[in-house]
Amino acid sequence: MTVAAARALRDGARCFVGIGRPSTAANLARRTHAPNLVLIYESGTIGAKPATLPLSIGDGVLADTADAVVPVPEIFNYWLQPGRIDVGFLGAAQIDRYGNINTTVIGDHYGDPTVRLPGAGGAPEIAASCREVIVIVKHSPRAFVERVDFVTSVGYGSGPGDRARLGLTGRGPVLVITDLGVLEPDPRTAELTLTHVHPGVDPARAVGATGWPLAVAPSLGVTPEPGPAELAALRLLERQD
Amino acid sequence: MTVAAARALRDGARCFVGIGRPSTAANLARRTHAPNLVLIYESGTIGAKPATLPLSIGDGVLADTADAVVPVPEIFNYWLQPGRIDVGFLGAAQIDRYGNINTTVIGDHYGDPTVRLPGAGGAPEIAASCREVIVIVKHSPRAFVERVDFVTSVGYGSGPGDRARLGLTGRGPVLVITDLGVLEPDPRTAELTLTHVHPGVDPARAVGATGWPLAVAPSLGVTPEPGPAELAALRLLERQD
Amino acid sequence: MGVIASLPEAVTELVRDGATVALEGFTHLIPVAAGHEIIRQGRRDLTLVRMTPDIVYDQMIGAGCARKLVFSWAGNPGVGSLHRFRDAVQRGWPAPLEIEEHSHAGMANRYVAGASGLPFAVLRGYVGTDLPAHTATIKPITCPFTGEVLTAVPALNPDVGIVHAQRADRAGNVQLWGITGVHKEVVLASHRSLVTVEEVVDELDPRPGAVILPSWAVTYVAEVPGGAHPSYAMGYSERDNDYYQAWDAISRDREAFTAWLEEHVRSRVPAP
Amino acid sequence: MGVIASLPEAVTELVRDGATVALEGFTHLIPVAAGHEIIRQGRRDLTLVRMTPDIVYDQMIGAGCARKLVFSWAGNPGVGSLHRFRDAVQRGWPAPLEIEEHSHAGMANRYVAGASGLPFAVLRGYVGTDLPAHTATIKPITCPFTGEVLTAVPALNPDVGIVHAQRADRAGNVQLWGITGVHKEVVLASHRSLVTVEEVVDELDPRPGAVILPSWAVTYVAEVPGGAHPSYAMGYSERDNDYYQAWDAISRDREAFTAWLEEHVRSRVPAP
Repeated sequence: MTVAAARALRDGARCFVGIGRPSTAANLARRTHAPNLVLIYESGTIGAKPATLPLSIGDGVLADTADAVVPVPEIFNYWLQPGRIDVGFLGAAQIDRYGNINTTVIGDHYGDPTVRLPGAGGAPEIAASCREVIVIVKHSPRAFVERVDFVTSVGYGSGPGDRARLGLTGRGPVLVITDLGVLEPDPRTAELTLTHVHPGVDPARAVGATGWPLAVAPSLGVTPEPGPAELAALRLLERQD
Repeated sequence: MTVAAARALRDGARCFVGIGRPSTAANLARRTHAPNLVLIYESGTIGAKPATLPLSIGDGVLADTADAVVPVPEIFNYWLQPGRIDVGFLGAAQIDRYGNINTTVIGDHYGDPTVRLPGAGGAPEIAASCREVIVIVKHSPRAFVERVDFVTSVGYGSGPGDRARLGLTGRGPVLVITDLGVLEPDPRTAELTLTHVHPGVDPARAVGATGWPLAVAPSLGVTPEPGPAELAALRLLERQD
Repeated sequence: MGVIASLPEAVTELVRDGATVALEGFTHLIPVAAGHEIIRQGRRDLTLVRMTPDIVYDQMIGAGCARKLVFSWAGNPGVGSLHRFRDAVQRGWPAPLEIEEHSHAGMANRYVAGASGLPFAVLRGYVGTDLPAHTATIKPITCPFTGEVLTAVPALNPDVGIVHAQRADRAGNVQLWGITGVHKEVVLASHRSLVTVEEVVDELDPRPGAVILPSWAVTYVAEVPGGAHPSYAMGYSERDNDYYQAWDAISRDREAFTAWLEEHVRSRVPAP
Repeated sequence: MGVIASLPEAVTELVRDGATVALEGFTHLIPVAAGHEIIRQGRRDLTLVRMTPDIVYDQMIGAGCARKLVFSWAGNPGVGSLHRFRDAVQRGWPAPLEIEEHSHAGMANRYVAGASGLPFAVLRGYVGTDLPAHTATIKPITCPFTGEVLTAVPALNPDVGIVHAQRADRAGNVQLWGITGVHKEVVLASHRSLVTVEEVVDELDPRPGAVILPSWAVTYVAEVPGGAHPSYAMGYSERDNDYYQAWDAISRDREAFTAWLEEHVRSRVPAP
């Protein structure tokens, strides 16, 4: 899952990185096929090159190794908002058929939630303004729901054309990477569709772990096995953590 | 005139300084009675302590000696606009009965001016947002006009109450210092009134150099002679220039 | 202004019951010791404001200081949820917690507007999300030139803004560097402010990336070495990631939390 | 991005007749050499944008490059008026010059909006002055929360933004320090950009007060030592105050100006 996410990042891209798996994946990419990947954290560090994985988005190693450290209002206003960032990396507690993300509350009542989650953070504007969004989330029916309980960050809204109607400048979620495979929006319906499984995964497992009738691409692919260089770099990163 | 302007600055005040005489006066004050005067230039230098007089508001000596150098948008938005500056120091090509200032065009037609002046610069917002404004201008009927050809910076508009009506947060011009004396707004009418002459100046000269029937305060004062310390400091400043 | 005081004195002077207080810090330079002092002084009914409420806000909420939270991301960074915050929102313990919820971009711009003396800020944000339906302080605004509809959020002007910084000089000028977050904005946006610092020095030598807050823009400065722990002060300390991870277990349980609070906060007296 | 090129190449590539071009610099780091190259390349009908048009804009206007000027203060700082600018406005020589006039606060915020991808900015400004009556790009805007009326100005997004800086590395990352003005904003607000630098170095060591423009946010970088003269580059040169004072006499007279332009600009070929 981390390797698949890392591979999705092309060299030289400017990548807005959240903490956790997105950060691991982005750092893995920087150590393997994408040495010129520009890592941008919402704490204001532009071009961070951490030697060890940060636990938080504001660890000292990010500021120490960055090309520039700017104030938080500037990172959102000058760098994210105008669409200068190629890829935004997001996690999710829930994600729905159209790639909308919930990180706010589980339950039917915002004011009386079943589970109160951390909230929006930078995600709504990352989802709106990055040229592309990649989502990393573990595959389970609890996470992959027909309709999110709360739209924290917009994917494709309720279907094709919604992003344009809302004036969102980025393309939206182009890849959803899970521990079972990869989902991509159908170019016609914008519905998330299983396009790849990881080696050895039965597509039925992904379908079963999805809370809506998951479409499976006719040309379903299999993601390549992680190579030895990728695995070695990943182990090194995770050991340092 | 420069000495009188310097004296008007109380120690510890935060002073937004334009170039030319305001800068000389502010630096003179800092070397005499007001060592803790905070000089702020619109180039972004906060707490500049120049050893020599700068020719421009962006000379290196200002950045070298400042407590902080901030970007130009910040100096206007974070420091001037919220009313953090005690005193704004302005010059003028024309000033009228109500302390309105023109530094834009001389003549009746903006689009076809008799004399095109440099324009507004920081002055409109300095005049609006500093707690008080001090104007320094040479006394002549060309400069002291009944009504300015163009309102670049608002004094008291067309009379009492106008500043409040316009939502301007600062008090407006509290002193107009000329080579002949000092004018202050009448507390009741807001009309500029001669309150002091410099030593040896006949008040009639000031009245004659003013383009409207200049009111003279019944208790007209005489500004104290420059002291030897002031003159020495002034000569030192001007020699270095 | 920029008066050098002890932490208890400054907190007593500045923070009153019912006040709106922002203790800011984007992972770095979080004024944790000041938060503990507010708990010790038993303040109540505070409106707490912060982009990233983390452990110290979890502690203040669990200690019953807060009536309302204005925020954009309430979590234990890199670890998970804030259990005291959850308990307050989901079960009203120890007191119900009203929330006013934004995104980071919105909160950052609210501080910018506050620091700028403007009543509101404009951004591209929130559109299409469910936040505007639940947060009254998000409204549309139309560009008078293009007709485009954007989003407005009102300025934040807390009664008290509190941050931690590396150093101050004896005149009360403050210097901080590394990840500077919204430190400048929250100090300038707040009516009164407190900066806790690692040390007070004779002179602030210039540093790459340093932000200066002139003495006259700060109300109080208090020397509190280690005052950001378990957060860190670049050049002085490292982030105590173990503490953040350990907090998860301590905070899950009301009794464990209460015992921790008594031992580690309430019964401690800071150096004067 | 951040491609290192010669000054003539970069100007040829970026600046076309009729373009909107901002050469910025608040007294410090003014890209004068780039302005001279634009004159040499004979560009016409430019809309020139700058907060503080000074000598180099006086030269460009006198040379007939400009159709329109968007500005807030057009003068020779510390000396007086700009005679070529005056001659163009008052007598249409060598061509009529349309003007769009703002205040510094307005212009600075217009660049901020441009850099932020917003169509407009909000400020407290212009109220009670005669500027809104003559400048269409100043409009009232109402706060959706308080009802207060403030002022809106539209974003500036020049076709080309040009500034001078101290240094760049070989990858095209730019570093500048001292009075940084609106350098970052104009580069980010412009569709394409050129930064002339004193030198290209192997590594940019951190500096107090330094602003970094990442290579990927800049279109071209050109090494032009002394490219800010008679303005200055802190750490490299001093402001040539004598030149500013001498300009007053040269520029008063059309013939003297024309002779100066021929000798000092048109007939010079910059090092490739």
